[in-house]
Amino acid sequence: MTHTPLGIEGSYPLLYLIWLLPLAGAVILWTFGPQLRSLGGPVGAALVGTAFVAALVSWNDATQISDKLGGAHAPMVSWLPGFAFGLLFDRLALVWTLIITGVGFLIHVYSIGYMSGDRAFARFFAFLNFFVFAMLTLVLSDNFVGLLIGWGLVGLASYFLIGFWFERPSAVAAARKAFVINVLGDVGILFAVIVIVTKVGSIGYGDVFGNAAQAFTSGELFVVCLALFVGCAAKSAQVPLHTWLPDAMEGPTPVSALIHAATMVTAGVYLIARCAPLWTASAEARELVGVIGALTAIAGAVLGIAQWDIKRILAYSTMSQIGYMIMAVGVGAFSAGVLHFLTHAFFKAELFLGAGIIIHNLADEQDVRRMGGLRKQMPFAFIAMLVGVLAICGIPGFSGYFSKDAILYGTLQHGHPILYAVGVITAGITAYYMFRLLFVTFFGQFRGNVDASDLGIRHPDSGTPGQAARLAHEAEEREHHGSGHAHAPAWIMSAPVAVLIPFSIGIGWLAIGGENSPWQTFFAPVFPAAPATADVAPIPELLSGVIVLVVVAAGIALAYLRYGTKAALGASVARLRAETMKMPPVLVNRYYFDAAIDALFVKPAAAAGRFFGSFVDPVVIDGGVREVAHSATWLGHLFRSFQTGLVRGYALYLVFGVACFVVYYAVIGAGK
Amino acid sequence: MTPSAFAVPIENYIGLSAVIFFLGVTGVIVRRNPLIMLMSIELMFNAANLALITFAKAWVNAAGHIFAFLVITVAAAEAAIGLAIVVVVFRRAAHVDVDEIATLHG
Amino acid sequence: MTGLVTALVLGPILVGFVLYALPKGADAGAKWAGVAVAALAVALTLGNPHTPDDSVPWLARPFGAAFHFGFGAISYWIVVLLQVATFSALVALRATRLREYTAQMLVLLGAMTGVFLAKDLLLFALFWDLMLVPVFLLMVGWGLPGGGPRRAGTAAWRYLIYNLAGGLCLLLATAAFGIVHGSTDVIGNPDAHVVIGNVWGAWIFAGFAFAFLVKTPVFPFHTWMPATYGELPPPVVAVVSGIQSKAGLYGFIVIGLPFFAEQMRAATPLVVALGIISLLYGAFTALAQSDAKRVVAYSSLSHLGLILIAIFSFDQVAIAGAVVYIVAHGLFSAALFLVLGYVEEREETRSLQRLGGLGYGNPRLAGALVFAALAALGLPGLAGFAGELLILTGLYHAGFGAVALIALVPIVVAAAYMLRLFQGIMNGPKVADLPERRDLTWIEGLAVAPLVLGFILLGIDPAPVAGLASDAARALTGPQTPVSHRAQPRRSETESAYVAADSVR
Amino acid sequence: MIAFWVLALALIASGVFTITASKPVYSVVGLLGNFVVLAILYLTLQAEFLAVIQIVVYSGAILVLFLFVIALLSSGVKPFDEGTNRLPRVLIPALVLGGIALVTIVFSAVRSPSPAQPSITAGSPGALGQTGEAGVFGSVANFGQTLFTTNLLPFEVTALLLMVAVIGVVLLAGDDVPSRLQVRERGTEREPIVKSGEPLTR
Repeated sequence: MTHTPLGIEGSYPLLYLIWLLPLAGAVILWTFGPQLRSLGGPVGAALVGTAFVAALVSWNDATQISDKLGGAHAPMVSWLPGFAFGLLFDRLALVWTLIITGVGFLIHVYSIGYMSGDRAFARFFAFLNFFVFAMLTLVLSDNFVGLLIGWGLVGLASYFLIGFWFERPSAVAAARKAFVINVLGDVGILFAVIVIVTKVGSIGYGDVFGNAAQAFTSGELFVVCLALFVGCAAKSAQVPLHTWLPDAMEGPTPVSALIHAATMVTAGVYLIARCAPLWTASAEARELVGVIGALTAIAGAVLGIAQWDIKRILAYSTMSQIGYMIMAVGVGAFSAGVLHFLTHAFFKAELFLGAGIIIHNLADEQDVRRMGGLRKQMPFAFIAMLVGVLAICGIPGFSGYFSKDAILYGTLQHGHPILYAVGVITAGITAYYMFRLLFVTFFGQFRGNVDASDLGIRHPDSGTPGQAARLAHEAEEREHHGSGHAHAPAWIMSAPVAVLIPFSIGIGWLAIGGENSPWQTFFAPVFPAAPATADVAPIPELLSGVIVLVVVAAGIALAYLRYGTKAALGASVARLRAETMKMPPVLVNRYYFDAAIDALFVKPAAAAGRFFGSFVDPVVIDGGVREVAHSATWLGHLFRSFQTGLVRGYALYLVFGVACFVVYYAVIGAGK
Repeated sequence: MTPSAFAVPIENYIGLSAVIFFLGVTGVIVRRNPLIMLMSIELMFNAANLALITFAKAWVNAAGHIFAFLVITVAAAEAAIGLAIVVVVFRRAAHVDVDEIATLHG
Repeated sequence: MTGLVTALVLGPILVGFVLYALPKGADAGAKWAGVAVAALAVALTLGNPHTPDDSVPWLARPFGAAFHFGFGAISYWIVVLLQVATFSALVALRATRLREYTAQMLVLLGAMTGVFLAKDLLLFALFWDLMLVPVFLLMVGWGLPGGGPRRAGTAAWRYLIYNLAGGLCLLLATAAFGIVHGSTDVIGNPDAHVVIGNVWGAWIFAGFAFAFLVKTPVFPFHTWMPATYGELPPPVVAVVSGIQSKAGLYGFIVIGLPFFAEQMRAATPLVVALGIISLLYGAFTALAQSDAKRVVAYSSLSHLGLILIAIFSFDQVAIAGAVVYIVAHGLFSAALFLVLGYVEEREETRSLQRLGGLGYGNPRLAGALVFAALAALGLPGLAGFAGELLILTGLYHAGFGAVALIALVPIVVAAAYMLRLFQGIMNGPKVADLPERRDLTWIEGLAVAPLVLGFILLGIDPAPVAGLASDAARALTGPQTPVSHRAQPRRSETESAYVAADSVR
Repeated sequence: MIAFWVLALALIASGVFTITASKPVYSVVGLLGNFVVLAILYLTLQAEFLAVIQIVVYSGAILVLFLFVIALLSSGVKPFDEGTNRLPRVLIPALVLGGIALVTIVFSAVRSPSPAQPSITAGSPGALGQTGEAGVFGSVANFGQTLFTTNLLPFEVTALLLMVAVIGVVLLAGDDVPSRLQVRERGTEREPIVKSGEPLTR
């Protein structure tokens, strides 16, 4: 193996600062939370903000290029030969770091408003800071084990934040589900690491990518990619490991925005982009990842149609959009995938934060059927959401247009027309359900005072877990939010959203200019040149864009016809009720994934555990041991029964012995 | 003296010895009076003696006689001890029935 | 400093006896004296890592033996762990008859130090049996009121009988070893590393192996464990589960590898099968237990099964990982049991069905528990993960790829049962009929802190433990590196990868 | 030949009488007859010294001892009152086992070839001669010589044995009888150490 260096080694104190500031924040807030009380939020936000500034300041460290090496590399400890750890701050890491700390900072600020008055205000920020630290560990690591550590820690942070309101059983269950599925993903990466270390002898990215060609057979490479992809699928909610993401909406809305939309769930995209050399070398892996991504994109979009909980709609759209990204990096359009990550981080955060404002103002109402007409009540939220919706639908000029277009055209360029078709259809569905959200929420009359059953909401507690929990929790929630506590000023929640709006629109403009766009130039040194060229694409990019637009427009039109016309808005109560009633069970039950997982894994595991614990251990094994003891006792009893104390009985035994001897010798004698 | 002087075949003596021995055995097992049991034991001793003497004659070897002699002395000792035990037991337990004395019962 | 090692072994035992001789009523003083002894032991051990061995000739016939104590590459960190765990346990101690309790704990500390520091097999065997006594007495004398004296008594007897059966085999095997080999003064002595290969070898190894497997324990010898761990008072179970259970694994490493390589290789399929069964069995059983301590007990079964497999893989990295994991498991299982002890002390139950919602009033308690639980479920970044990673890498490298793959399953299950444990106690709505008690006091926190600190540090950088163990493993497995035992087509390639890894550094 | 059969029948008959007699005294009588017949059989086997010893020691000493004891015990309250028979069907296994052994012995005795007579020069000491003939096999002189030369040690040991027996009898039948023997009633269960139903471990 030849050692392949990564980045330019040196001392980068700012890098450590970026990495460790959030950790310091987490420790301080967790330890002194009760003392800090309401100061906790600003402290946490300030630390993350500082990290963001530090990241901006070290822009040049990350983008420096000399002698084919890019970025900053700071070695740290080594466990054993081959297990060397360090930080790597290159362009890919830079993008993620900026998003994590930047969007993270905005969401911290937003949370000061959203979480004000919560009993565990400081703890919330401790967890948020910890999440930022974990996510930075993930993206700044220069090796697979460091990545895995970050991978595990973000899972943990996500667990803490989903289960933040740990007195709700549904939140606790959702947190556990998310964590267990994420551990499943960790295990996948762990296995990949094992194979990599054994074959390559090092965990460093540089060594692995530099020697992948010699060290792996194509089968092994596929196994490594597959194992890594298990991790991606779990973290990025890809089919079939996606079921935790909708449930994760049990967490506070800022958490959903930061972790379950903008950053953590895109870790899978990061991993594949980081391991681009491996994926480039394995066609089967590309195929698999592309297909799974497309499948997730369309499956998530279809489920998005069937949701009534505003956060769940957004959750499924997240799942669907990450499917896009995964599909992109899977087929090899790495920079397109990363671009979509970037644009998505902004517009999805904006959508969630906008939804958070609504939820916050409606006293934790999340069911869109009980909203309506909010355009007038909350114009700011409406504008924010509108921009987000336009961006996610890919309306030209908004950021989503550029990234989605790049992805779709990328699939064509890399020779996957079927994936392209799926992507286009998904874009149409996305437009449909996002506009449905918009119309139902913001247009027409406010339905919050309409009786729930009139809207088809059957039993408050038999709806989605989120609703049930919310209703069960409502009283307590008021205790946190409502009485006594003065709400933080509204601007503290609006300002971050306001900052996000221009980015949601404009960040995509980086991609203007095709091959020579700033975006492509930026990533040119990072990603290997695309193996496929534009000539493979059967249609020119412009035509592709037009097709997508047409489909999207059709989706929007359908949504308008069903929800946006005057007639529809006038009879919205009855219509929503009818729609709720007619919703296909397969969608309501989310394709029965949860039930299947439950029946296939959860229940058998628990049953096996009960069987072992209450049957095998006490009965079979202990029983076996006891049988040994018992047979000794039984033998004792048997022998004891011979001891009649009767002399004549003993004489009889003697006779028996004599008879045996006699017969034995007679037989032996006869034999000789 | 020629072998033909062994007028009665040796098997007869052995068989007789065996019969007497098992008479003694039966006595020990069936009777519950310790005195009769002791006498049955004497019967067995004598059966053994008969066999020994028969074999001594057959092999013209005096060792058999010596053995028989020793058996007789041992039998005397045994009888003495056995009878002493019977007397002691009778004095203490007031029965002379071995079935009533089962202190070895486990 | 000559004599230091012997002092580490005999000192605590002597102090223990002195405490017994003290008049009644010196309870609090006795406890803090015990804490001081443990702290001193930690300080002395950490401060003098290069202490020479102490050796005094003992027996000449029928075989050579010596009072030989010394630090070894494998044992050093385990002893540190033992001393730290004892320190924690003593700090956390709260019971009646503290004086006797502390005395027993110190005797336990000395006896177990003796097991790990003995360089003579006969001494090893003697201390092996000695360490059972204080545990037995502690269980009988201070067994939990929840279980009632009778249950504690039965569990104590069961513990003693199982482990004495193992101890007897160990003693017999030691004697046979001495007669065959001529000397028992062999542990950690590379010159004495010979393979006991004649007909007796298999029987001697079987004796050792039985003792070690029962002690560890491994399926199907494990049934003493849940009962014992359930009934022992928490500070004791922290030490017993944390360190005493490692004595068997330690034995496999320092006795099995150098002397019985041949037999171990022959036994590998069987032991690996037992290990896998323990691994899965423990994990799934832990999933369904409602007694919090039993969850941890079964999780131990699962984790120790993995270590056992690692040792039998004969792979340097796997064995280094095994040692890291031994230390890690000692730290987090001690911490878990201590914290569960606090919970039980407060709420007077340890049934997951009855507990719940404690996170409300007890953030510090919840924090301590969550740290320990996370380390136990192998969260990347904590010590358990480092051990698991090294073990699995080694296993894969040694050609046990399928085993490594299977061993991934319990990691996922561990996440499920550890969260079930944590959430069952701390999360959910408040339970009305549980008494409200104050949060973790600073003394209780002091007890858990070194353990938590330990597994965080070890998780960040296991190099001190792993490096030492890796070198030792090379020495232990090196001379008998297999040629024909495992067919490995890519062997040379992977070997070179390993070597290349060195050159990278 | 005829003498043998007569003697054999007498021997068996007296033996049967001995073990079936209702009273010990009758048994003694049967045993006496048995011994006498046996002595005669010894004579036919050229064991004249033993024949004499048989009469003197067995009939004269041992049987008299039996008679003494019977007389002694007859003076008690219920001397030969036999209690409940605790092994009522013991006869069957005894007969079966005994029968098997007996038949086996007899058959193997019949089947095995008679030993060839060792060729011993007539007239030499210990040579096979006639009963009553001096100096030949089975004569008193021959017996004595063998006993006191070759087998002197066993003889001396026998003396020791007899002495021990005497001391034992004196001790056993000594005067200082403590309280009546605590005879445990049959059927009372001792407290078992481990009850069968109880699990060894919990």
